[in-house]
Parts: sequence; structure tokens; C-alpha cells
Amino acid sequence: MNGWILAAAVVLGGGVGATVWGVATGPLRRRVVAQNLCTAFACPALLLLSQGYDRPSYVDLALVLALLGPVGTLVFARLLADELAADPPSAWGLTYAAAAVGAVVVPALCVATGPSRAMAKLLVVGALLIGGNLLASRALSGAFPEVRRG
Amino acid sequence: MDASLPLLVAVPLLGAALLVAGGRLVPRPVAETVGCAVSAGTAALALVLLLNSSPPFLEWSGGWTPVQGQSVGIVLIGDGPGLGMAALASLLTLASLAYSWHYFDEPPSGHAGSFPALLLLFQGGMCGFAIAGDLFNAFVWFELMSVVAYALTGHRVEEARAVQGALTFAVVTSLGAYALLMGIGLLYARTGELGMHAIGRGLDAHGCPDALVLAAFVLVMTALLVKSAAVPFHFWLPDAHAVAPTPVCMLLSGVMVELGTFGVWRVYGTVFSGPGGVPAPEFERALVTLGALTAVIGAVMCWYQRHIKRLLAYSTVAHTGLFLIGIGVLKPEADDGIALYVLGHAGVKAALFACTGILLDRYGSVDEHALHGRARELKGVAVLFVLGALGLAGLPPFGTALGKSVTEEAVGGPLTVLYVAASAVTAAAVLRVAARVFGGLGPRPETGSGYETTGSGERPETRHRLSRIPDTMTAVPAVLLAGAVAVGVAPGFAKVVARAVNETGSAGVFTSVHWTPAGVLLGLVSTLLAGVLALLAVARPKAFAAPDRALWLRRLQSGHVGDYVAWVLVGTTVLGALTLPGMLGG
Amino acid sequence: MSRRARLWLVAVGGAGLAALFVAAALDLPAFGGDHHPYGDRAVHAALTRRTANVIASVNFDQRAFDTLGEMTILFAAVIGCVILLRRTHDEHRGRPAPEKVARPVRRYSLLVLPVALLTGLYVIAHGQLSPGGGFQGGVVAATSLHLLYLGADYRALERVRPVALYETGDAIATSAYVVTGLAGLIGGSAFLANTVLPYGTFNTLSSGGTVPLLNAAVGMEVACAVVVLLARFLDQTVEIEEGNGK
Amino acid sequence: MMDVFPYLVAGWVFLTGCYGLATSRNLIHAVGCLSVCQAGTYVLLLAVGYRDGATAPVFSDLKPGSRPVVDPVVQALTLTDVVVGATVTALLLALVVQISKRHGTVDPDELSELRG
Amino acid sequence: MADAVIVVALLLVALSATAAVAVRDPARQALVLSVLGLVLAVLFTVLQAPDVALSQLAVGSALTPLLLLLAVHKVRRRGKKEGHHR
Repeated sequence: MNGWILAAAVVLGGGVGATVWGVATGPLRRRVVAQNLCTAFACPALLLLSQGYDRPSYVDLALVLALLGPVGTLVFARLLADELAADPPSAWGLTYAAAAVGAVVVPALCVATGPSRAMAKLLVVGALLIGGNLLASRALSGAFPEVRRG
Repeated sequence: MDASLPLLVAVPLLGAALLVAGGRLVPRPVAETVGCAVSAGTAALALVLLLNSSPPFLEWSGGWTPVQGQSVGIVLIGDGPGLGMAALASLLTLASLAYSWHYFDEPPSGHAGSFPALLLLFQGGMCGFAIAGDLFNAFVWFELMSVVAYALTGHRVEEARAVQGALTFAVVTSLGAYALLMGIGLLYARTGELGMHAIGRGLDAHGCPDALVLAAFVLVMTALLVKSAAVPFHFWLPDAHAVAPTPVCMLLSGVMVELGTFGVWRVYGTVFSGPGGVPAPEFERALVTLGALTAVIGAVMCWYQRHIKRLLAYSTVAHTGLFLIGIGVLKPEADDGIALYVLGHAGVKAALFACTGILLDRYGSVDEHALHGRARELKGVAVLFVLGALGLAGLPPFGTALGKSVTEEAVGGPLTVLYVAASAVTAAAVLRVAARVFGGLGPRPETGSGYETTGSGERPETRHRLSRIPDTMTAVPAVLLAGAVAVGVAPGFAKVVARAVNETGSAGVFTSVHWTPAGVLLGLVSTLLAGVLALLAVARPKAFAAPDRALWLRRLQSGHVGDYVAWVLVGTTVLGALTLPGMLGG
Repeated sequence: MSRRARLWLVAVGGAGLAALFVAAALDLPAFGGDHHPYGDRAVHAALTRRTANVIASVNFDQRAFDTLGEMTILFAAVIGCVILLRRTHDEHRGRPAPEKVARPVRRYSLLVLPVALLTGLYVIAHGQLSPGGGFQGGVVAATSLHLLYLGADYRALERVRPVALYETGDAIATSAYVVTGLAGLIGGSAFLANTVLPYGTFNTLSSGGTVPLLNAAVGMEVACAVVVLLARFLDQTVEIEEGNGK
Repeated sequence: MMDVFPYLVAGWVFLTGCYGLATSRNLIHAVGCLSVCQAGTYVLLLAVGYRDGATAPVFSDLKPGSRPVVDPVVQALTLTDVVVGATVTALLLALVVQISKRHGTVDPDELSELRG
Repeated sequence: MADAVIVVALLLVALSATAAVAVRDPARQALVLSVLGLVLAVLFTVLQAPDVALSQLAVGSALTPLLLLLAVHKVRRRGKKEGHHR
């Protein structure tokens, strides 16, 4: 057992566990936020696991998740827009907390890997993850002025 | 020669892919011709391989022949029964392609090739399942066959019944497939192998059977029994077969259901028949019990139907029950009989569906009551329909009669009575339909609205209602019936079939199969019984068609997906309970 | 059947199956055990064929026949969906109203689209080396195209997505897989035999003989198939309306 | 406990899916339940192939033979299974969409055809 | 000790699978299913099956929820329209 895996277990048990509970109960606005946060917690956990197992190739998983996770949330934001407009979610505290997990994990891993191609990949994953999550979160809360497009 | 075994799958798949790729560019007749040609080519290949399959051979896909008895590849079995089923599936696909030739419903624009392509994929899936010697590979082809069948069943999306039947079919069969996968997982955990023979050896090496073997057996059999529609896994079948387009019904009832039965035979024979598997008495108890129940319920429900396709679907259920009994008794003679019975039944049942399709396309209804006397003008179709009914009853010299009589002698005792009764009742129901619809005999039945599915309100499957019956649509059932007769009378054919079955099935015990006076007599008895029952039903509709007595049984067939899933769960438990007693001692 | 009766059936059947399964689980070899004869043989076989990702070797070489079935299932499902979700006689095509999209969402989508597409291609191309392969990469690539639907609108998506072309691509990729298999039969020893091409150098893009070819065929097939599937569903949701009169 | 726990989870997931399928009041929900059933099969297969202290048999960043590896065969099987699951889900949803058009409902209790 | 993370992942899978069945509204179920897909991917990773995890991510996080939601949308839109006609 090394510290990386332990950290991953904590992130999974605490963060993802809470989102599973959040997505299963409560009003719709809470559920969509939980779904979004699930990506935000699972992705750092995958990065930690990759480091813990000493398998750099597992980083691909986190990369794909960082790309597709927010896309999934945007799908929900788009297709559930009517229901969400009536009762917009807003959980900025939690969103920033989740983003912070990513923001802590990625630099820590960068330090562990040292400057290399792997580190560039990690940074890309981190940027995609945090950017995507904040954006998806804002899209859910309907904070954007809407633009009509021809 | 042996290396061409995978082509049985590859050729139809390639044909289907090309049809879809080029379907946009070519007109419909070209697409249909290509479909027929590919299907016929595959059938020819299957027949050639079948003729060369003595002694049976194994083919390793990807050239991974075993090193020191172990391989990492997928094994395909080229033996008589497997190749026979592949040939049967291919020939029936050809028949249904010919039947749908030019007349079947208009394809969506730009997709002229999609219906023949789906039939070819179906053929590929069935051939793959028939020759699979690897349990997971069998799952893959099982799933391909199922996925294509769902799409084909729901093909007429404008029919409310079609989409509902297709969904029920899809949910129940998929659940069965996932059960099969759980079973594969358990077997892989125990033996670390996927080839059927390899798993069998692994189980034997482990010693006496235990709960794991029992659970794996139940889960694997659940999938195959769902496919072969044994009670209580059978509920999807009438719903799906009654709503599928006629050419598809011919395939579903004619060979897909029988492939499930074949799968039971194959998997038991290769995986579970050794000392580490399921003991023979337990297997026999489970299969004969379920088979008898299936035959009885299928026959009773068949009798009470007025939707003609649904009636035929229930007769398939009844006959599957008879097949399962024959396989369950584990006697070489019964296996031979069932092989012949399946061949004859495929021809007869497909022909009956084809005739019903003509009724649907001509009159826009498949309701026995509404069609009363309306089809008097269709003399030729009437003859074919009656011949089909007699074949179903087991009138010599139909192949069904030969197969049935051989099996009856093998099973003996009360089961023989069941064989006679089930085939007589289902045939009587079909004869009753013939008398009313084509002959206009008896009083016009009342069109009450009980708890039942009527056959009216169905739309023809052709572009317009047919005013003249095209020759292809009558020629196909005629050829199929001729084939069913040929199974019974072609000199030496029965011996060849028996030899091919025994070579793989019965560890070197060879039996001789031929007509016997007793068998002929039993065939005549069941035909006579069918005729008498049908006449009485036509003459005294009130006394014989009182559905109230069977209402509780009919209520079980509720068309509700949840009910059917619940029955599947109950079925697994029953199967487990039936198999359990002898396994406890070990 | 009443809901109550059904619940009873589920309870009885479920309890039986659960008991059976628990009994079986107790007889299973302990989790994490060391007995994997087939697995060990597969690893050995993959290394002799110089394929770094053993799963790719199992999928596209040792058990390539299974993958043929798997991709055919997908192919069949696509044809099935095209047929099941066709526009019927009583329906007509409506003109979808332009969707409102927030500007940041649009920017994000258009920015991520090329990244996701590249990632998909990368995952396909490295299928025989690192985790991934035709299926995973194909889904990612096809999903990325639909960022256009999220970021711009349905009509923008339709412009880059001639469905007919993707249907043909799907069919061509499927035939390519079968034809590669036939090449193994004609030029080598057996159907789908990986003996036609040299095995190359371990852990490079061209290693593994026909594995990269089959992998690419599956990638193309899956990408096209997912695009067509989603197109059918989007078509139903966005465009097709039921007409009141004909 | 750890020896059988993963298998029990697989069984639980499978049976839960079956329960949901049987009691579902909405066909789209039923399709979701079917995919839960299938998740049970994934868990079982991968649990069967696991080996203590081993890593994935992917040698792009690993020297062959340097560490024990888990069973690749079950992973290939599960991969096939995932694909099959996705396609079956799509096909079933297509049928549900048509059912809602033709029957005007997706509640299985209200589908009144095909009885008896 | 390396088992701890496996146990956590298994528990998460069991919980979210139960939730996916218990949540009866299809749109909300789609949300739970997307989380289930993600949790399964994590489980596959800890069971050392990155290939399967990757395909589960690709299918479970975006594709299946999109299909489910599109179906829900279509069915609901129909329901609304019918309500207007009656």
C-alpha cells in the first residue's frame, strides 16, 4: 500500500461516495451538481491510481474522462434545460472544493513525475478537468446570458 | 477444406456489409438478387462441409492450433449436427428471401439492401452459433442472432403490436444472454478455459459437482431455454412470432428456436456430461419435466387462439417441448429422432407461416373468425395449408412423422401419449383454421371480445393489398413441404442423419433409424385424432372453444414485460430445484 | 397479473437465484487467486507476436473471431436503428427552431472538439500498445463530433455529418475486417490468421502484424456506427414530428 | 470475507437489475435496469480474472515479466460485453420510442395488446 | 492493504447500481447511470483493466446518458403534445 493509492481511496470514498449519495436523492438541481462533481472527484482519483500503480499509461483514462465528463454534464444541462430553469442549481462552494482537489492533485503528481512529456500530459488533463468542470457548473446554473444563433 | 468452416459466418457477413454499402446505389431487385445469391452460396458451402463432416473435425480460428493440447484460439466444431443446423438455417434464409422477393414492404428510401442485409446477418449469426465450440463465442453469435431478430421483429414500426412484441422479446432474451454470461464467468473461474470441451475436461478434473457447477448449469441453460421457449421462459415467443413479418416468422419458428434446443444438446454434451458435470438423471428430470410442461401448455394455448400467427407460434412452443423431452432422455435413438423431427418441423412450420402471410397480404387479417369462409377462392393455398397441418400432426410420410415415431419409441411409456396428444391438438387447431377460413365450414364463430388477441386490424406486409398471389409466395411453401416429405421418404437420408448425430452425440453407439409399423400407426392415430378434433370444433364451436376454462392460463400471457422477467427468475429457481437433488450427495 | 402477484414471483425467483449464486460464490476460487491458465497462455502468445497490449492481441489476434461477431452486432444494431427509427408515412419533418447557446459553452465546445477528436484518433492508433483501441477511440471520436450539437446547434452538426456517408463507412469498415480475415485464409493458414504481415518491432505503432489493421477497421466502424446511431435519435427528437393530417 | 465479496457484489448488482426490470413502471427505466443487470456481468468477469498484486498486461510502459499480470482474456470478454451492452441499449430505446408513438404511453401496465 | 481501494470501489458500484434501480424517473435515472458508469470505470481501473475502463468511460459517461435522455425527451414531447390535443 502506498500513499498515492491511499489518497485515491480517500478521494473515492469521500468525494465520489458523497456524489453517489447526492445523485440518488433530493431534487433535480442537487442531482445534476452531484453528477458534475463525480467527474471532478473521479478524475484526480484516476490520476492518483496511475501514480500509485506506477503505470503512466493509465493517465489516458483520466484524459478521456476530463474530456468527456463535462460533455456529459453539458448534455444534461441542454436536455434538462426546461426543468433546471425553473429551479436552478447553485453549489459554488462544493464546485470550488472539487476543483481544489484537482488543483492539489495535479501539481503534486507533477512534482512526483518531474519535467517530462508525462508532466505535460498531466497539465493538459488538469486544465481540461478544472476548466470543463467550472464551465459545466456554470452552464447548469444557467448563469450564462443566452445567445441566439441562426 | 476444414479451413473454410469460418466462411459459413464470414460470407453472409461480408454480403450484408456490401449490401449496406452499395444499397444506396443499386435498385431493389439487384439488392435482393445479391442477397439470395450470397445466402444460396453459404447454403451450398454448408452442404458441402456437411458431406465432408464424417468424421467430425475441429477448426481453430486464426490458425491457433493447440500446442500440447492447449490453444489460445477459438475452436469451431464441424460435425453433422452443427453443420446440419447451419445448412438448415441457410436454406430457410434462402426460402424467406425468396418469399419476400419483390413483394415485401417497401424499404425506407436509400436502404434497398437493408432487409436482405439483416436476413444475411441473421443467417451468419445462426451459422456461427451452430458451429461454435467455444462458450463465449457461442454467446457472441447468440447475441448477434438476437439483436438482428429484435430489429426484424419490430420491422413494421407502424404496428403497435409489432414494436411491443419486439421489445418484450428483446428484454427477455437479453436478460437470458446476461445469465449465460454469468454462467460463463463461473465456469471460467473454476476451469480457466472457454472452449466447451476444455471446460468439460476442467470440470471433470476438479472432481465431484458442487454448487458452482449447479449454478453455472442453471445460468447457461436459462439462456438456451429462453431461446428455445421452454415453459416458463416461453412468454416472449407468441408475442414476438405473432407480430414479426412473415418471412421473419419462418426463420424464428423454423430454426432459431430449434437452435436454442440444439444449444442445450451441445452444451450438455460437451460441458456438463462428464463426471464433474451434471449427472444424467438430474438433467433428464429437469428437461423432461420442463419439456412436458411446455408441450402441454403450448398445445392448450394453441387450441384457444384465433390469431392465426399466434396459434402457429404456440404450436412451435408445444413442439419445442417435445424436442426438449427427446433430448432430455439422453438416448441415441431419441437424438436421431429429434434431428429428423426438427428438419421436418422446420419445413412444415415455415410453410404454414408462409401460407398465413398470403392470407394477411390478400385480406388484411389473420383472424380465424373474421376470415370465416373468405379464402374459398385460394384453392392452392388451401391445399398447402392442409398439407402443412397434416405434417404437423405427423402423417406418414412426412419427415415429422418419421422423427416423431423414432423418438416415441425411444422415450416410451406415458411420454409417447404426450407426443401423440400434443402433435394432434396443435394440428387440430391448424386444421380447424383451414376448415373455417378456406372451407367456410361450420357456423360463423361469434366475435366476442374476451381476454385475447384477435387477428384483425393487421396491415398487409406488401405495398398494396394483393389482388393476385405472386408465384414466388406459393412456390416457397410448396418447396418447403416437399422438403419436409423428402426428409421422411428420401432413401438412406434418415440413416445418414442418424449416423451424423451418433458420431458426436452418443459415444460410438450407432442406431438404425427407419419406419416401423408401430410408428406409422402412431402417426396415423395422431392425424386421425387431429381430424376428429378439428371437425368437432368446427361443428360444435360452443362446446369446444370455451375459453373460460383456460382463462387463468391465458391471463398469465399478459403481454407485460415485468411479468415475463419475473417468470424467468422463477424459471431459474425451478430449474435449480429440479437439478439439485442428485448433486447434494456429491 | 397484479403487481402484488408479480412481486411475489420476483421474490421467490430472486431468492432462489440468490441462494444459488451465493452457494456458487462460496465454491469459487478465492478472489485474486493465481490460477489463470488461459490468461498466462494468452500473455505468452501476445509476446511472441510482439503485441505490447495483450488485450489487443486477444481481441484482434487470438480471439479475433469474437471481435468479428462483436462488430457485426454493432453493425446490425445500426441497421436495426436506421430501420426502426425511420420516418413513417404519418410523420413529417419539422424545421427545428434555432437553439439558444451560451457563448462560453460555444467557445468551450469548439475548443474541446479538436482535442477530443485527436484524443480519439490517438487512442485508436495506440490500441496495440497502450490501453485503448478501436472501440474506445471510435466512441470518443464520434462523441466529439456531437460537441457541435452542444456548442452550436443541430444544423451545424448536420452540415459536417452526411449520415449516408457514415453508413457507407460503417459497412466498408466491416467488410475490411472480413476481407483481412479472408486474406489470412488465402495467404496464410486460417481465417483471421495473423500470419500475413511481419510482426515488426515490439512496442512500435506497426507491430503486431494484422492487429493494427483490424484495430483500425474496428475504430472506423465504431466511430461511424455511433455517429449514425446518435443521428437517428437526434433526428427523432429534434426533427421528426407526428402529423395530424397526411 | 475479501475472498468472495467481489462475487457477491456482482450477484447483488445482477439481481437488483432484475428486480428493477420486473417492477419498472416506465420502459425507459426498464432499459436502464437491464444495463444495470449487465454491469453485474462485468464485475463478475473482471473479479474472476484478478490476481493479487498484479498489474495490467499492457507492456507499453512495463518490461514483460517484471511484474505479475492479471488475466487478459476476461478483459477482452468484458470489452466485447460492454459493446454489446451499448448496442442493445440503443436498439431497445429505439423500440421504446416507437412504442410511445404507437401506444401513447411507456408504462408497461398500460400496454394492452398481445394478451391471452 | 491494496484491497482497501478495491473494497471502496465495489461498495460504490453496489450503491450506485441500487440507486439506479431505485430511482424511478428516467431522466433522474440517467444521471445515476452516468455516475454508475464512472464508478464502474474506477472499479475496472483498480481491477487492473484499463482497456475496459476506457471503453466504459467512453460509453457510460456520455453516450448512454445521451441516448437515454434523447429517448426521454422524445417521449415527453409526445406526451405534452397529446395533452394539448385532448
